[in-house]
Amino acid sequence: MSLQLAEDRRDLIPPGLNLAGCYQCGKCTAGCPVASRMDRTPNQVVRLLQLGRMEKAISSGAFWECVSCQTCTTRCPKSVDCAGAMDFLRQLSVERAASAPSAHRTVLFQKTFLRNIRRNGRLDELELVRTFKTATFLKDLDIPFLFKDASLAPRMMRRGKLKLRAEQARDRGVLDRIFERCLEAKL
Amino acid sequence: MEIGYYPGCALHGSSNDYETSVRACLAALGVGLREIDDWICCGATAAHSINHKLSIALPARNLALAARDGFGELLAPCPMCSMELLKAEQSLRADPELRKDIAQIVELGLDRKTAVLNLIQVFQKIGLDQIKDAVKRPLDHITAACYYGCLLTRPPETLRFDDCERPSTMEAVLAELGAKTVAWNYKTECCGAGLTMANEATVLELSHKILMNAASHGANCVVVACPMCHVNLDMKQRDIERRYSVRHGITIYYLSDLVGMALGLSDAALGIDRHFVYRG
Amino acid sequence: MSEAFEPKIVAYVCNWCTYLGADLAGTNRLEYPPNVRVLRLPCTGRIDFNLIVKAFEAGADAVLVSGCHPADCHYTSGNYHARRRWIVFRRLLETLGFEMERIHFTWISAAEGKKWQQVVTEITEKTRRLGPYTAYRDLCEAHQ
Amino acid sequence: MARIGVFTCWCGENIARTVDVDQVSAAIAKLPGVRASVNYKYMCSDPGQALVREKIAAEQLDAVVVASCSPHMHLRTFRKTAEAAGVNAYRVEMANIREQCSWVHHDRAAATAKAVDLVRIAVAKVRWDEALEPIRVPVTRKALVIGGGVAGIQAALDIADAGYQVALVEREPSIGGKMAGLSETFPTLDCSQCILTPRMVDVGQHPRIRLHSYSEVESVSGFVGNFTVTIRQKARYVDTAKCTGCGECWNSCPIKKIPSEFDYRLGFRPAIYIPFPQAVPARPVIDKENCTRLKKGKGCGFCEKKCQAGAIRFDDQDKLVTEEVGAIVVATGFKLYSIGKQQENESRSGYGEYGYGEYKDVIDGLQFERLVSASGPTGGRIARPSDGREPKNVVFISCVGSRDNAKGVPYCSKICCMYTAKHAMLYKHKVHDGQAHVFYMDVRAGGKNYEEFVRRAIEQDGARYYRGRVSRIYEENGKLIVRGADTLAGEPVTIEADLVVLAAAITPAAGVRDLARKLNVGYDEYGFLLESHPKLRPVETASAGVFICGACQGPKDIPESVAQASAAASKALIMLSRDEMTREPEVARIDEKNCAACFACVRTCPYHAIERGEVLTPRGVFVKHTARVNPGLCMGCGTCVSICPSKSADLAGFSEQQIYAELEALV
Repeated sequence: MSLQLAEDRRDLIPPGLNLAGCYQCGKCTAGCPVASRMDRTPNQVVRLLQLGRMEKAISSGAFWECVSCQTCTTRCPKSVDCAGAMDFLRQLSVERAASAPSAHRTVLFQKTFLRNIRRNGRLDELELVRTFKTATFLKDLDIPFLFKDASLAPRMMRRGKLKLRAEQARDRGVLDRIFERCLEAKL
Repeated sequence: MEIGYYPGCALHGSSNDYETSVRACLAALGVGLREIDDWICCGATAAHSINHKLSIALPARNLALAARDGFGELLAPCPMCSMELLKAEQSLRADPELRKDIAQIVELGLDRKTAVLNLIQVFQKIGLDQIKDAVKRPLDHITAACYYGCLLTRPPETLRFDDCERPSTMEAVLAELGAKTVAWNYKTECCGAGLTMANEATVLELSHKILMNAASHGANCVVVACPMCHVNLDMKQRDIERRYSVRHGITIYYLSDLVGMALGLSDAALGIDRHFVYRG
Repeated sequence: MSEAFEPKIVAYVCNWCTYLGADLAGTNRLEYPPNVRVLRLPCTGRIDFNLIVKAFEAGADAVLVSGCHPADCHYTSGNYHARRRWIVFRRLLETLGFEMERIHFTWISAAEGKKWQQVVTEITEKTRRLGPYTAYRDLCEAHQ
Repeated sequence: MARIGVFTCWCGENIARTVDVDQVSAAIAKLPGVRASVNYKYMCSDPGQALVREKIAAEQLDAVVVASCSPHMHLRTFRKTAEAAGVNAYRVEMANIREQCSWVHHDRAAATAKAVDLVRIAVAKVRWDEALEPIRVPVTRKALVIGGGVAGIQAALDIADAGYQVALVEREPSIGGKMAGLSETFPTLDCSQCILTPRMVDVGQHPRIRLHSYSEVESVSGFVGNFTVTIRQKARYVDTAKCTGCGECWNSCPIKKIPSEFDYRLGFRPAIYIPFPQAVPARPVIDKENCTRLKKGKGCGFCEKKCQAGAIRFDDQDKLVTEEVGAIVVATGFKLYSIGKQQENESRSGYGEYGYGEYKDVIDGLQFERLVSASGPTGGRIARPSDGREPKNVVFISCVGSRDNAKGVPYCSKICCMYTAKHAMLYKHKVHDGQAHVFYMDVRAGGKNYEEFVRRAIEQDGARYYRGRVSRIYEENGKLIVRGADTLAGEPVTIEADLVVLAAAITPAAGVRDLARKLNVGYDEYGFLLESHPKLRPVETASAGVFICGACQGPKDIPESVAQASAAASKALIMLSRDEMTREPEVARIDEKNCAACFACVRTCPYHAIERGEVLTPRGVFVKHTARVNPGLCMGCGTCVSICPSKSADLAGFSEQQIYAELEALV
């Protein structure tokens, strides 16, 4: 790491996250249920953002591990929106198509989910499983993962929890327009 | 009494047992639910993971639909939905510019306010005394661990409900039903939420800890008010058991299940028989 | 408006903040137009409606009132009283037909020599553009 | 007609470079009443001042204008010069032609014209300057000290040792404050009680200190040098004059299980009690909330029966006594931020996630002091409150409530880093096989031998320091699960602890805002009392004659509190050492004949210096009500002048007339 400040993109950070307030006490990390699964702890992620080091920050898989439980934001003594910072990084990394390899499944899932509701207005779970599994398989050829949870389907079906034809919103045109207006890049 | 109702995708999908339960239980208490016409998904974790504007626009569209349908109050039994709705409402109120922008995006006016309620708040609205009076079968066999998870109370500035560190509103409902509750330590810890499919390992680990703690504090069941918590603790319980080589076998009830049971409704009427962990 | 017009500006300043701020501007040799005449008062709490009117009567083209920042008053709350009174004055002066852009309120602390320079420069330039306050004399006659 | 002399200074080149001083002198010489108008190279130098004196004598001047630098620089100098030559000091004005003219303008003609204007304004003003005499106020040569902690004790002893009377008011039954409950003190580890109790005894026995224990300040009136303080002596139900402090009463009291305030509820006391054995005065009080006899009006009375001296007084009542004092020292100290859910202040929410108040073994720093103290409820054995077992893993958490904008206070409480290191050390000294864990954010150990002390706790006593905050504490199988972070290692840390000690933030003592209002002293948003200048007047307040010291002004450790107490005492002594005080006479006055008695000024005066008075005929017949300025209190801000609807108030030295004259001089 060189010390030049070439990469300083603090301008990208929404001020509402209040990241300047962070004094690195680590309470976010202390309360995070998945901190031990992260390659960087939440406070380290916030630190990189404070310095505007976006490249380095989005190269981490940490924010894709985040379960959005809001514990960090809730307990932060400086009212830094740490969970919001994780969202921000997820959005930025999708926008730049630069997510960490370890996170590809989660990224794929969220994208698939959104495409699903763009098409249907409401989540079609069977379609979600199908498209997500297929897309994952095409990416990593992981056969066990492809068939994992397959046994759940008949059990769900038996309990009436899985509909072959999910319901859809009627006005799907407006959905498409909402997505069109919000998203700058294609999913 | 009739109130507006936003089921959200889960309650019309794999968590339809929750909808059965909520509807049956509230009907028994004389509360009718009127569904927002043509509602859409709130965007859930996916929207706020991918696009900030979308994460406001999707719930905002639903708020606008609710206002259009004339709902002053809206029950969203899924805490993820209700948090997204509240968060959007909060952002829209705080920023008139944003409100104008989003109103254009969702093609509906956003000037009317709608109060978003979770299931517990609806019970509070009915009145705990009222519920107590309606109890036909006191639940003296139940010793429950009330599990709040994340989004019922967090972030507190948005939710403004209960004490986010030491919540007690579910216990208060159960007390009226004659059920016992345990003091335990994982009430507000996360179960892994919507990462069930994308990041199963995390979900199994977190959910396992929750089940362990509930059992070790003497609970014979866990009570939730969230479809995702139910999926992770109930549907995935067998996977948890396999992964950690343990036997939990602990029933996961929705809060409305227990209220309905105490009111004398059958397991089938409440959809309890459709849980994965179910001993009839 | 003639090129030669040099506005007269009366500045009522408090002894403990703005006066020292103006002194600091001097110590730091911060140049500004010579049109301002400072009248030193203990506190902006002393400044009332009359003093502002009298300044115009005496031929001022603009009046500046400057004291300590909120919560910094040497006398604990004088500037706060001044501010509250100013809200009432303002209405009154407006009703009477005063040109409000000739009356300036500001806070300048003992450390803000630079701000003094800026404020005085801006007011002088602005008043120069506005021209002499001849309308005031008409106003006096109208009210007599 | 005034005889005015105008003295224009060149200030070497400083003024003369841009201002044509000869032209100024010449222009001013023409003004009516100006008898002399001269200039000189350095007016503030000895020859310059001699010139002023000469001209005063030669021209029989009765007013002086010096056109030179800022009045903040030399007004005092020239007032003295003029006074020495027989001109009243308050008939001296300055025209600031340096800072506000020659230094900020370059155009010589414009600068000269402005200088002439400025001098003309000063001449107009001086013409209306009245001859004033400094206000003399007699001084009551006695001090009141409020608060009997270490700061109050120090201030009281200093003032009394200097030969003046002191009244010391303490709210609790005994003096000693927080320090009396501490175990050992950093960085020397000397025993707190061993160093404090002799000082307490000195107070109790000092011939010039009158101790009002179990008393509170009810009201304060008067002004600097002349305060009248009413003190409420709370009913003690014990005649302190008769009582010998033998202890028969408290030993015989059947109600024994009342949580002790002194032990922060870790120990017990009876209903009649002294807070701790070395209490000063060694006289008990009866806690009327818990005494059977006082609650029911009959029965029990064991203490009364046992008391040989006949000192028990069940019919005792609160008494009001007054003290006349010249100066007041406030030393009301601190209390800890309340960690639990219940908060007095709505902007704080407490630490629900730490379980303080819910788990017995989560305690605060002052409670831990009692646990390690040899005189504490466990006799100095470290035992956890829940089961009395010796804890083998103790977690200390600093910054609980401090530096926490969300739940507590944003400031640093300053002493916690040091006492936490001390706690870790004392724990290790008593539990050799135990492990102390400390969660910290920064170690702030700026003080003599402080950093070395902290390093000793880490390096010699093996305290394990983790840089990070704790997110949650919960009890599981008799252990406290502490979930913290080690931000240096970059990982979460979980410790199974037997005892958790929270270093809670320092906040001002309860009720300090009320007291501050009585004393007319300012306080910040947290209730810490405001000094009149943070650097140069650190123990003075906006209220003349009232001084502050110790933690009531901000978080402080013992050495600082003691140093500041001595500073406050010396400021009080400066006042007390004089028979009378002089004050600047540029104060407000009311034209009583004209006053409409609306009392708008009374309500507005920030110093409560205006009171309601009556105008009487020489024979004492009531004529009318009027507002009246107390020149002892007035600070001369002039707010009353601008608020007065009947134009009856005016300010000497800045009169309405003078300002109008200055304005007229502009044209």
